[in-house]
Amino acid sequence: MAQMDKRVRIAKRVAKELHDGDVVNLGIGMPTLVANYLSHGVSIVLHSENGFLGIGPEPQAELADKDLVNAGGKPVTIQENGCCFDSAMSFAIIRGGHVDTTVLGALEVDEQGNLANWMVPGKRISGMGGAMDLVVGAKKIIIAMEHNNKDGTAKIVKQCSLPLTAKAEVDLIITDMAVIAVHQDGLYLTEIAEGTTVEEVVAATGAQLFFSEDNLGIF
Amino acid sequence: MAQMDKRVRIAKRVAKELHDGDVVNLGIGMPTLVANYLSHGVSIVLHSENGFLGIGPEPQAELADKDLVNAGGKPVTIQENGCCFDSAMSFAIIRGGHVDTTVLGALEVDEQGNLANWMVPGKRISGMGGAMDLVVGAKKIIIAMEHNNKDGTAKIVKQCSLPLTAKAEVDLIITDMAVIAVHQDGLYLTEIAEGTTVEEVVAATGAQLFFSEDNLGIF
Amino acid sequence: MVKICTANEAVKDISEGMCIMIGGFLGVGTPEGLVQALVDKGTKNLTVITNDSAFPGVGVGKLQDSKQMSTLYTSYIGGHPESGRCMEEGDLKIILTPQGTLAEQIRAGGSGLGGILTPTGVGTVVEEGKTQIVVADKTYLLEEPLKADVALLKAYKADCHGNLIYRFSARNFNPLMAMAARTVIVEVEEIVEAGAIEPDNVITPGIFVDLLVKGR
Amino acid sequence: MVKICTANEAVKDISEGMCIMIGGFLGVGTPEGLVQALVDKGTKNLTVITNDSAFPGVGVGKLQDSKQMSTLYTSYIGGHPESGRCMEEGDLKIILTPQGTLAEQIRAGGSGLGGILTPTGVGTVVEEGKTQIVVADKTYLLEEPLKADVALLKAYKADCHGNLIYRFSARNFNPLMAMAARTVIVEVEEIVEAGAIEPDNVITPGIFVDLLVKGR
Repeated sequence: MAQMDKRVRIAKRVAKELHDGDVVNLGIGMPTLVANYLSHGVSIVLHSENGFLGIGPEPQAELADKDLVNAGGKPVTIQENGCCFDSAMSFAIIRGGHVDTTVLGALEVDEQGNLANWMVPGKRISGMGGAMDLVVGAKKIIIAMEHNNKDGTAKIVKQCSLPLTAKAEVDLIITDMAVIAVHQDGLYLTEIAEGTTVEEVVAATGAQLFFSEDNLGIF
Repeated sequence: MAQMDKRVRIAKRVAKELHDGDVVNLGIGMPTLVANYLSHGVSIVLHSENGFLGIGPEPQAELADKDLVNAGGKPVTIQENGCCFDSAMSFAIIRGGHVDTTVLGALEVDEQGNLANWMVPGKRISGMGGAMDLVVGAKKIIIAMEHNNKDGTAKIVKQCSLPLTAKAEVDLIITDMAVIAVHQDGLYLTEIAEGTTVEEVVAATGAQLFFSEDNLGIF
Repeated sequence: MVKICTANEAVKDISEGMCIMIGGFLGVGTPEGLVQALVDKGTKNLTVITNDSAFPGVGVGKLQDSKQMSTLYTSYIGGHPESGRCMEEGDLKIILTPQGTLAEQIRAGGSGLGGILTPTGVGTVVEEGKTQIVVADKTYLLEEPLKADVALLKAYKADCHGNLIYRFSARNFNPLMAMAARTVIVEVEEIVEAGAIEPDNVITPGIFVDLLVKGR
Repeated sequence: MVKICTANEAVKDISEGMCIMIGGFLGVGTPEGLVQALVDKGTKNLTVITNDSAFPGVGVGKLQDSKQMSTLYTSYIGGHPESGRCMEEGDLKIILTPQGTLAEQIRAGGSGLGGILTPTGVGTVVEEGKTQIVVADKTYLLEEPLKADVALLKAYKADCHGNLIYRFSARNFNPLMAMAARTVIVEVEEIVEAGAIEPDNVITPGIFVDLLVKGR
């Protein structure tokens, strides 16, 4: 499957997890695509950690406002239900559990729901920005990523080897191959992508997956 | 001296401690009189702990605004330099050292600069309101009070016997009889009221006073 | 869109033993209609978190009059003689807290903080039973967060998404409590259309608000 | 009345070794004129507290370009490759802090708090060297307050008393830093007369502001 198709498939499946009225923070990159695939009748409030609620679509270039960007620094608009605040309030919203769902990418996720997505030792460091607060604070943490690394190695592992972003906070993993729920006792495979087999998912995963073949959904 | 004269004398002397541009919090009761006696050319910004800066004069009764009261619940106005905020910001201003001077009454002050002004065991309790934060947070703490209790006993004592409001925070005591600076090593009498003798002040004070008769001012 | 209802409907799920935050300072910025509805409902044994017990017949003072509280977190009860009497006689458990500490505890509750360190109260009865922590040679008290089941708040205007603005000193604890309660009910003087409040002027984001009640 | 001056005049007392807070998020809400004046002045060995090192040639990134910083407290350096290189090679001490923690540390500094307890960073490298405190069975990190000698801020408008308002996402860290520095210098797009900003709409009280600079 082409790169773009994979991304769209993931974004579409993540979108199904969002409910009308949810307050949602979408990480930079692929997670931002999710906003394009909301179910009919579902309207969400997008939180931007640089200080506002109600992110609207990207404006035409000539209408871009220098003071209105998303957390990736890209020009956006603000919706009519929107409001602005300082960084302390922005993270009070995050840390205080007022964000229903956050969708983030990952380098590694493990069986305990540990997440590593901010640092690779030996590689140039970027900093955690708001990621650690988001993962600790939001009510539901969805990891949206390609199932494997480009070299084919597993990103879903028994135990993260990279420096953690947060411990035991991930709730759901959605990849181009599978939907995996993180429970206290391990990872539960609940759905597989159309055109994928359970065997392929298991082979591509570096951690134990619990599942019942009879109850597997297809997305 | 009549009660009112005493209060005016104290308020006038306290007013001399305030400088142009100072941010000041005046306690409920007599301290609020201080605003009436500012020196010519001195303009201060009054902080109201219920959430604004720039307290203006009491309005005419028919112009009172239900949403604009001081910390004593009395109708006031807001000056053109004023601004409003919530209680966390109000006390961030206080605790963060952004109030230059606060003027409060006292039940007892002692040689260590300890202050008791919120509770008398056995008497009905009111609560500390914002007093504890003010005394800990403001840069300069001025106690404005009558020198003695109505029964003639001393309010300035070796060691407070009443429950404290704060430890070692008082900077200056201004009474109807004297001005006393609180230093690390004790109380320094710097001025006495017109018509008062040093002997009277010493006799009326329950703590040791350091002073040099040659350098005593008169107010 | 936030739900709009009457004061009586708004308080219908408040039940015995709940913890309620109520905005206001000596009655200014207190939702009188919501408090009255709670008095009419008669729910007892409430834990209330509020700046002060106001005055007899005013604001939170009405819940004192009607003896609906079993525990009260507050900074000042001097306006309502019954509060002091009930505290002395043990009819009402009152936790007196410095006003700035109370504000930070509520803010911490709404912000997911485990507490804050304040110098206020060190060396006084307020420090009793609390952990003391020294940072950069200064002693602080560890004050824990406060949260509630319900917040009863007063704002000036809301838009139909629940974004709130306040007037003058009626703001006080309301924006802090809006973040710290599971259910947030706000009495407003006016409900305006979406977009009528500039995003930069909103004080309380509408995402915190569950129910709006039109008051005066 | 607050003092109004040029950017060069405003930064003239900033000297080697000082700690400077600078507002902005990837350059949005950063006072470009003040940062440029500091670059022109060439003061070295600065400790800077700011959300991110922006981009080469933009905002705080200019101080990275000109190597004027010796220590940087920040949450993100991914926009400026030189920051990462300097960190690796030890030319610049960078204390990476979660963005929400950085915001609370600055707020604590300005609010007279001795610190705050946050769950963010528990179980990660962020916890190294920090005190862990358990409150209600949950583990938190004690994060200490941050203060500065000078804050360089950007606001949209000021009135002549220094009361400030901001625009959209250009607010970010500016209001927090306004409280946490000894000297506060603010670049604004417009200076309006007293009373032109409603008291209820003011975000940063003028009492925090020392100098105003008219920028773009």
